[in-house]
Amino acid sequence: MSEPTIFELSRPGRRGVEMPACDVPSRPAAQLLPAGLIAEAPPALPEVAERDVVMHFTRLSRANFSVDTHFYPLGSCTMKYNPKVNEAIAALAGFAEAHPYAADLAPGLVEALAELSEALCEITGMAVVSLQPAAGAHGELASLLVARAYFASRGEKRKIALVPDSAHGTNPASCALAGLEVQTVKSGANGLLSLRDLERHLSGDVAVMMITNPNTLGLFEKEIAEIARELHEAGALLYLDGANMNAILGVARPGDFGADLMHLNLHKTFGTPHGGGGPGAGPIAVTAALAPFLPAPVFSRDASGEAFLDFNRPQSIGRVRTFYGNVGILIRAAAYIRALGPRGLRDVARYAVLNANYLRARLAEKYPAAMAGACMHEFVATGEPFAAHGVKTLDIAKRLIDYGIHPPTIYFPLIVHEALMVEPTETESKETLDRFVEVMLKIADEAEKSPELLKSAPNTTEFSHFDEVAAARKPRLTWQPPAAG
Amino acid sequence: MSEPTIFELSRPGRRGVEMPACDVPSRPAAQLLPAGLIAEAPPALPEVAERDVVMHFTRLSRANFSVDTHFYPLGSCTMKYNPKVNEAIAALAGFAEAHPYAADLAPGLVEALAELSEALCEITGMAVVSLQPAAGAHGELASLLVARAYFASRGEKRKIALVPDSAHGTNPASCALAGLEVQTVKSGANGLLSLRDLERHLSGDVAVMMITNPNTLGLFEKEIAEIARELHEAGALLYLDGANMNAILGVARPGDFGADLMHLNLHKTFGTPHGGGGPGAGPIAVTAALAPFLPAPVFSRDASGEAFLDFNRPQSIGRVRTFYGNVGILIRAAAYIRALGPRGLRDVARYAVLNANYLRARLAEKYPAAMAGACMHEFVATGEPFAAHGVKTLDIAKRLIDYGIHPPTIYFPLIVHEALMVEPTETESKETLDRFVEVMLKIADEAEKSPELLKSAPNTTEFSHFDEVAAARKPRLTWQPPAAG
Amino acid sequence: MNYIPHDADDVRSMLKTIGVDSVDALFEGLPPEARLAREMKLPPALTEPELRARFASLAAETRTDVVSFLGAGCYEHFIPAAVDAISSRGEFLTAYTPYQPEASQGSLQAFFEFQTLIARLTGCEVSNASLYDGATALAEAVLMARHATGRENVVISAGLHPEYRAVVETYLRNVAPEIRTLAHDAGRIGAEALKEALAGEPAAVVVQSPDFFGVVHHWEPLVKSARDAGALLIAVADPISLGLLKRPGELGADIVVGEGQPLGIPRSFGGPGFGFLATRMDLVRRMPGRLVGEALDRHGRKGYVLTLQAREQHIRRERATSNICTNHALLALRATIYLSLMGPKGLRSVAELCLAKAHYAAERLAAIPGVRLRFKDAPFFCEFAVELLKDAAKVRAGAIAQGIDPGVDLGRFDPALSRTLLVAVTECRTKAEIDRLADVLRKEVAS
Amino acid sequence: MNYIPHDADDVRSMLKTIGVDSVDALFEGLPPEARLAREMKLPPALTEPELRARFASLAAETRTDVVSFLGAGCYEHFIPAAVDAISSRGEFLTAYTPYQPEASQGSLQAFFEFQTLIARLTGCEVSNASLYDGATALAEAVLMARHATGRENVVISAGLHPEYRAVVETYLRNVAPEIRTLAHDAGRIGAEALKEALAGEPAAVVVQSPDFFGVVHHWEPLVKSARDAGALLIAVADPISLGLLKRPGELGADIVVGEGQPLGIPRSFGGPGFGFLATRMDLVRRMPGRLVGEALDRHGRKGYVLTLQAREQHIRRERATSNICTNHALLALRATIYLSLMGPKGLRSVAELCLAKAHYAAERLAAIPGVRLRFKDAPFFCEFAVELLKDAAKVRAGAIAQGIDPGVDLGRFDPALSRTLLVAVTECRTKAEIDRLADVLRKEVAS
Ligand SMILES: Cc1ncc(COP(=O)(O)O)c(C=O)c1O
Ligand SMILES: Cc1ncc(COP(=O)(O)O)c(C=O)c1O
Repeated sequence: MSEPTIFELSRPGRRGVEMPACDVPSRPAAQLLPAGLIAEAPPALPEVAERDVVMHFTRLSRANFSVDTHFYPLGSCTMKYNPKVNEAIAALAGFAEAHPYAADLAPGLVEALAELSEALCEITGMAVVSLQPAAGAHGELASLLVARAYFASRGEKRKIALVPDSAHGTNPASCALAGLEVQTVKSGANGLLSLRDLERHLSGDVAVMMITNPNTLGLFEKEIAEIARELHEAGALLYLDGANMNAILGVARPGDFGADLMHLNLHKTFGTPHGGGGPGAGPIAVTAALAPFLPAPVFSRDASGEAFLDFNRPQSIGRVRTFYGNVGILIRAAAYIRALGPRGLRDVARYAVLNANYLRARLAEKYPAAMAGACMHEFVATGEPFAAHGVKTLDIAKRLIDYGIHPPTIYFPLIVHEALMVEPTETESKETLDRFVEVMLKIADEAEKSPELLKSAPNTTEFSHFDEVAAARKPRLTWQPPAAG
Repeated sequence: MSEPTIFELSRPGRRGVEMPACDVPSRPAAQLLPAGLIAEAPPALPEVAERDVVMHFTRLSRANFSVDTHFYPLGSCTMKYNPKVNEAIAALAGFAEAHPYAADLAPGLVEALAELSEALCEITGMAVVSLQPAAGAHGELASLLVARAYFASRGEKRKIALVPDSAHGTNPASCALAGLEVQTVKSGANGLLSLRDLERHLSGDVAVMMITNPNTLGLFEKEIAEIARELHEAGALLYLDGANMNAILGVARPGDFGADLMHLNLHKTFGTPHGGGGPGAGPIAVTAALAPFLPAPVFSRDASGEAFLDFNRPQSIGRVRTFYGNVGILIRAAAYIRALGPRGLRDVARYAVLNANYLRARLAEKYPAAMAGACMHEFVATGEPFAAHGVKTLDIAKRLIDYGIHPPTIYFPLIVHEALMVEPTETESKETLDRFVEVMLKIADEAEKSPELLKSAPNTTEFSHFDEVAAARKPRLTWQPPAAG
Repeated sequence: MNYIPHDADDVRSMLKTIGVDSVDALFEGLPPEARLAREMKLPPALTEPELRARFASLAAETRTDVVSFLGAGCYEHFIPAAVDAISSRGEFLTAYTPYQPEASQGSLQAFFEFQTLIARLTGCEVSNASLYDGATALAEAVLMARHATGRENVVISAGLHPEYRAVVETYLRNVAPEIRTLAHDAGRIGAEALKEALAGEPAAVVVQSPDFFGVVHHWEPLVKSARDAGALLIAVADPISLGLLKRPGELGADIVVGEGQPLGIPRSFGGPGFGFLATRMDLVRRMPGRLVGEALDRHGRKGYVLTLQAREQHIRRERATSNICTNHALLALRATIYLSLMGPKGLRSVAELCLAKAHYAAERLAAIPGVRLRFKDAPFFCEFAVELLKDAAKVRAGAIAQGIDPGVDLGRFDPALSRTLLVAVTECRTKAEIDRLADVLRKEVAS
Repeated sequence: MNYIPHDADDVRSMLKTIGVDSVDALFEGLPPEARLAREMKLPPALTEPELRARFASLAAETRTDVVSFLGAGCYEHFIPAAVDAISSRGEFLTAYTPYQPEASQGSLQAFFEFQTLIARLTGCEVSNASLYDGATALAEAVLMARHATGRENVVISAGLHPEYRAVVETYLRNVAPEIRTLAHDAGRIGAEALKEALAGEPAAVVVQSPDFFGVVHHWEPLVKSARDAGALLIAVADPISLGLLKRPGELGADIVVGEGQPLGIPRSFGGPGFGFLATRMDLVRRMPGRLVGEALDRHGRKGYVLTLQAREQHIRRERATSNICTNHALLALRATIYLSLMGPKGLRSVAELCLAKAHYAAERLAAIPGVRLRFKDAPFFCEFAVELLKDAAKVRAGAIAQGIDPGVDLGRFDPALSRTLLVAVTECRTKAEIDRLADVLRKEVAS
C-alpha cells in the first residue's frame, strides 16, 4: 500500500493545529498594512487533521532504512550508532530555546561551545577552531577562503588547488566556489599519493592541496608528512579533509602530520545523527598562522578564563552563515566527546579500524579489495569479478536491501571500477559483521548461480528499479493535482 | 527476518548503560550487609550494548499495528487518535518528577487533579470522584466495594449482583472479587434490557446491577431510567460501566439517568494512549450518598477554594492501590478535557455516533448488524452469512490484517453469533471509513468467491495461524537457552 | 481543538447514507429524561498553545529544584535516555492488548522478554505481563495463595508498606479473613514472633524486604517457617535491590511481587508504575493477568501469542483468576528496555551505589545530636528511618526552605511516628547533596 | 561510555581472521612521526548520568525565564508537539541521504512534499530539498543569478539582514564583483534609489521583505525594475509572513530564498534551521542542492528518487552548481510537518497574530516618552525598530533584570544604531507580556 502524498489527503476546511484568539486590541490585517501587500488567499497548504499528519509521516518513516533499524555500512559516511542521550541533551530548554543574540543570557551554552572548540583543537592538533560551517563542504569552502585571505594578506596571488583523483566531489566543487583552479593529482597504483606525482604539480601558483587522510580508499597517506613539507616549502598549504577522522581519533592528528587547515564532519566522527541527509556540522580547525582569517565570531576565553564570543577579528574572511553554527548538532557532538573521553575516542578509531579490516579479510576472496594490505576504518572492494555473470555492483547493492542491510557506498571513489565502499564503524558488533559477511557471500553465490536474483533486486520492497533517466528528463519536482478528467 | 530475543543478543561482558563511580567514602557491599543477604551473582539479565537495545526494540515496534499507523476499529476499546501534545504535557518535569509524598511541593499538580475530578463529576453528573483506580476493571472493583460498604453501613447484607449476559467479562469477575454472587440477566431480542426481565431477578438480596450504557451491542438502554427507579425501589444500586461514555459525552449523563456509581475508562473516552495493553485509568464517580465510602484520599477543595488531598474520610473502603492513581494518565486526560471543552466533548459523542452509523449503514447488506436500527458509537455485526462458505468471523478479521487494517473486536459480546464489533471513533475521517467499507466489501466478495484467501489469511505478515492450543497446552512463558546439543 | 476531521459536506453525505436528517436524529433513541438539556459546565476549549501554557504553568509550580530524599515506595532512579526514545514510539504507545498476534508481534515479544526478565530478577519460574502496581500485585498474590492452599487467613509482616497493607485489607474486606501481623523487633523478624504469627493456619505469609523502613530480611528462615506451617511465602521485593540481594524465588519464596516503578519509570506523583508477580510453574494456572507464550505458526516458525487465557475474565468471567483486563504494558516495556540497558553489571552497580550512599548518609545523620537511627542494628538497603528530637513535619518544612526534602514524615502514616523521617538515598544523590542534607538537618534539629 | 560492543574474545578472533597480532598492528602503516604518542588532553569519560548532569547544569544557566522580544532572523514561534514526536523517529533521524531510493522512500516522499510546500509558500514553480540557512541560500541564489544572466554585479538592499549581506560578501569575495547598496528612505525603497542602484548592469537585485527592520516592501515595482534592468530579482522572505503577504514568486520574483527556522524549529542559539531556495522551472538545472522527483518503477508505480543529480558535486565535481552535499533534511522534515499541521488557515492565523501583536506593541512603545519608532510610516510585519533616548545596551540590561529581554540592541551591528532596539513580537507573546515590556521600557528610558 503506497502512501498518498499529504496533498492527496487534503480536504477543504479540515484543520490541524489551531491558534488562540488574538488577545490584544486589534484591527483586521487590511487596516494594519497598506493595500497591495496582503495575498487574497493563504498559500495552498494541505488541509489535514493532526491525526492524518501523524499517521502519514509515521507511515512514511517506516519506509526508510536507518541506523536505528538496519546495519548501514555506507562508506565515507560513518553511520555509527547515535546515542539517544545526546538527543535529550540537545532538547534541553536552556539549549533549544536560547536566542543567538542573547549570549549574555546563556553563559553555560557559550561555555559548552568554547569547550567543544578546545576539544576539537586537541583532537586535531590545530590551534583555533571555527564552529560556523554547517557541514563538511561548507567547512571546505570556509577553509579555502581562509587560505585565500591568508595569501592575500601576504600579497600572494596563488590560484591553484591540487585535488587527488580519489577526492570526494565536494573538494573540487568547493575549490571552484572559492575561485580556485582545480588541478587533479593522480593516485598511485597503491592508491596513495606520492611525492613524485605531487612534485610534478607543485609551483608557486599552488595555494593549497586538499588531502583526505585516511583517503577515500581507506588508506593512510604514508607520505603525508613529506608531502606537507614539500607543500610548505613551495609556500602552499595542506588542507586536510577530515571526513575520515573516525579512523585516527587519538592515534594521529592532522596538526602533527602537517595540515594547515581542515574540516571535521561532526555528523560522522562524533556520532550526531544524519537526519535523512542532514543537518551536520563542519567546524574547521587551523594553525595559528591562519587563525586571524577564520570566520568571526570564534568561541574563545578572556584573561580570566571566561568563555566568550570573539567578534573582534579584523582579518576575518567574514561570515559563512548566520549566527554561530549548527548549535543543536554542536551540542550533541560536545556531549559525545565528553562521554567518551580521550581513551574512548581513541578506542573509536581502534575498533573502527578493526571492524573494517575484519570485513575486508573475510570478504577478500569474493570481493577483492581495490588495494592490498590493511585498511583503516573502511575499505573499497570491487564488484568486477561478477562482471562475467553480467552482475554489477549496483545489483549487489540492491540485493543487500532484500537482506535488510543498507548498501555500502557504490561507484565512489571514482578511481575504482565497480567500487563498493564499506565502512562498518566501531559501534557494530562482530555478530552484525558476521551476518553481513554471510549475506555478502550468499549474494556472491547467487551472482554466480542465479544472477537474475540480483538483477531483479530488490524484490522485498514496495518499489524496485526506478526509471531515473526518465525522471531526470522530465522532472516532476512538486506534487500536481491530477488534471481534471 | 524474525527478530531474535534480547537474550539471544546477549554476549558476556557487553555493556549498555554504565553508572558513575561511587562518590561517597564506602566499603564493599559485603561489609555493609551481614553475610547471607547478597547474591553471588546478579540476575541473568542480557548483556547487550545500547545500540543493540535501540535496534532490537525499534525493530520490534515495527511489527505492531497501532493507531498511529493503522485504522484500528477495535470495538469496546475506543481506539481514537491520542494527541501528541498530551504526551509532552505528561512529560513535564513538574508532573513526571513529582513525588507522591511531596504534594505540598506540587500544588499545581494537585490543582490539575482537583480540576479533573470536578470535570469528571460534571461530565458524569455524579457528586464525587475518586481517581485511584488504575483501569476500568479496577474501578468496577472499587465501586462494588463502595456499594458493599454502603450497604454494610446500613446494616444490609445484600449479596447479589445482576449482570446482563452482554456484559464485558470484567463485570462478573469484579463482582466475584468483591464477594458478590453474580446473576446473569438476559438481554431481550432487541439487545436491550427490559423491565420485565429485570423484575424477575429483583429482590431484597440484590445489591447492585451493573449496566453498560450504551451497552456492548452499541445500543442505548432505553428503559434505563425506569430500571434505575425499580432498582432503587428495591433498595439496590445501579452501577454504570462507563466504558462506552464516548457515545454520550455531553449528551446524556449517568447521574441524570439514575446511576449511583460508575467507572470511566480515561484510556478510551479521554484519548490517552493504550500503551500496548495499558496503562489506563479508571476513576469512579458516585452520588453523594455513596461518597463517604470512596477510596481515600480524594482530591477536594478547602473553604478557600484551595485544592487538597482529603484523607479524612472515616467511612472510606480504604485504598485500592498505592498513592493517588495513574497520574501520568490522569494528566493526559485532564489536558484532553481542557483542550476539547464542553462543545468539543459533545462533538466527540456526535461524530463517534455518526461514524458508527455510517459504517453500519454501508456494511449492512453484507454484514448485517446484530440488532436493527441506529446504533450509538459502535455496532455489532455478524459474520454468520459467510458460514455457508465455511468462513468465520475470525477469518474475516485475519483477512483485514492483509489490507492493513486492525480487526474489530470479535466474538464479543457473547450473545451475538460470530460477532464483529466495530467502533470507528470520531477521529477517523470519512475517507478512512470509506476505505474500510471498500475493504470489507472486497472481503465479503472474496469470502463468497475464494474463501481460501480468508482461511489462509493473514498472508502478508511474518507469522500466520499460530497454534494457540499447543501453546496453552505446553506453555513456554520465558525464554530458555537452547539445550546444549 | 477536537481532533474531528469532518466537514459539513462529509456530514451531509454520511447522514444521507444513513438515511437520517441530522446527527441529532441518531440520538433519538435516548429517552428525553436521560438527556442533558444544557451545555456541560466546563471551561471552554483551548488551542494547543493555550493548553501547553496552562499545563506548563501548573507544572512549573512543582518545586523540582528541591533535592529529594523521599522514597517509601516511589524512587528517583536514573532513567537512560533510550527508555523514553523507544517507549514513545507510536507503534508501542498507541496499540492495545495484543489479541491479534499477527498484528502485534512487537508488543508480544517485548512482553515475553519482560516475563523472562522478571522471572530472572526474582528468581522465579514464571512472571505475568504486569499488574497495576506493587500493592495490587500483592493483593492478587494473597488471593492466589488462598485459592492454592484452600486456607483463609493471612499473616502480614509489620514492615510491609502501610499502603500495601491497606490495599490487601480492601481486597480482602468482603472475605473477611483474619489478618495477623508478624511483629518486628527493633526492625527485625524474630523466630518467636514468626512462630506465633504462623499459628493460625495461614494461607500466606507476606514479608517485604527491603521493608517499608528499609530493613533487609533473610528469606531462608521465612521460607522454612512458612513451608512448615503449610503457608505460601509471598515476598515483596524492590527490584533494584535484586541487583544485589539474593533472589527470593531461588530461596523458595512461592510468589514474588513488587512495584516496578524503579525500573526506568518516572515518579509521576505515584503512578503509573506497574506491579510484577512471579511464581512457580505449578501455580501458573492460578496467576492473574496476561501471559505471553511462545507459539509456532503454520510454517513452524516461533512467534508469540497471549496464552492461558482461560484464566482470564474475558473467557472465565466470574470464575476468572482476577478481574484485570487493561494492565500496565507500556511500563512493563519501559522496564524491559531499562533492564536490557543496565544488564547484570549495571543493575548491580545501581544497587551497590544505593547501598553505599544510603549507608554514608545514615552515618552522617546518626552523628547529628538529636538524630538517631530508628533501627540501629538492622541491615538496610537504600532507605532508613531516623528519629528526631523534633517534630518531623516541622523539620521537613525547615529543610525544604533550604532546598532539601529530607525524607517522608512518617507521622502521615502513624501519629506515633511523628518524629520519624524515612530517608531514601538512591544512586541519583551525590555526596554533596547528602552532606547538605546532614548540614540542614543538624541546623533544623538544633533550632 | 564508548558504545563499542566488542569483548576481548571478539577482538582476538577478529585479529586472527585478519592475520595480525594486535589492533596496534593495523595502524602500522602510519608513519611514526604522524602518530600521537600521548593520550589526548581531554576531560575523562563520563557515564550517562554524569553526562546528563553536566549538560543539564550548563543548560540551566540559560535564562529561559526571561520573556524574549528578540528576533532579527531567529524567532520564537509555537511548535506543535507532533513535530517533535514524528521527526524524532529513528527511521527519519538516523538515515542519511536517500541515494538508494528503494530503502529511502520515507525520506524521499517527505522531501518531495517539502519541495511542493515551499513552492506553494513562495509562489514559485520549484524548490530544492533544503540548504544550510537563509544566508547561504541567498549566497547560492546570487551565484545562480550570476550564471543565469552572465553578469557580475549585485545590488543589495540596505534592509537586508547584515549577517546575510556578510555571507554574500564572503561567498563573492574571490569573484569580487561590485556590490551596490540599494538605499532605503525612511525604511522604504524609493523609485529613484532603485533606478540608481540598477544602473550597473547587475545580475541580481536582492531585497528582503519583511526586511531586517521589519519593514514590508511591495514586490511589484521591484520585479518590474529588475526585469527592465535585465537583472533577476531575488526575494528574501520570512516564511511565516507568507501566510499573509503576497507570494513573491507569483509576483515575478525570480528566486525566493529564506530561513526556515520559523517553521517548527527551535531557536537553538541560531542553528540548525534551514535555507530554502525556490525558483522558476527554467532555472532548475542551475539550482544548488538536492532535488527529489517522481519516478516510475518497473511496475509503473509512482515513487520518488533523487533527480537532476548531474548538477551536483558528486557527479559534476568542480563544475557543479554548488558544493553542498549534506543538507538540512531533518529540519526540512520538521517544516513539512509544521506546514501540514498548520494548513493555510493555521499559517494565516499565525501571521495575523504576529502582525496584530507587533502593531499593538509598537503602539504601546511609541507612546512612551523617549521612545519612538525608527520608521514611523513604513509598513511592518512582526518586528520593528525603536529609537531610545538612552543607550540600547543599558536599557536592555535594565529590562532583563526585570525579566524582559526587550529586543536586539542594533549597536551590535552598527555603532550608529547603539540607541536602537529591534523588537520582535510573535504569536507567542501575550498581551500581558507586551504590556510589561512597555512598562519596563518606560521605566528604563526614564531612569
Ligand atoms: C571524504 C568526504 N569529504 C567531504 C564530504 C562532505 O561533507 P558534507 O557532506 O558534510 O558536506 C564528505 C561527505 O560525504 C566526504 O565523505
Ligand atoms: C464494556 C467494558 N467494560 C469494562 C472494561 C474494562 O476496562 P479496563 O480494560 O480498563 O479494565 C472494558 C474494557 O475493555 C469494556 O470494554
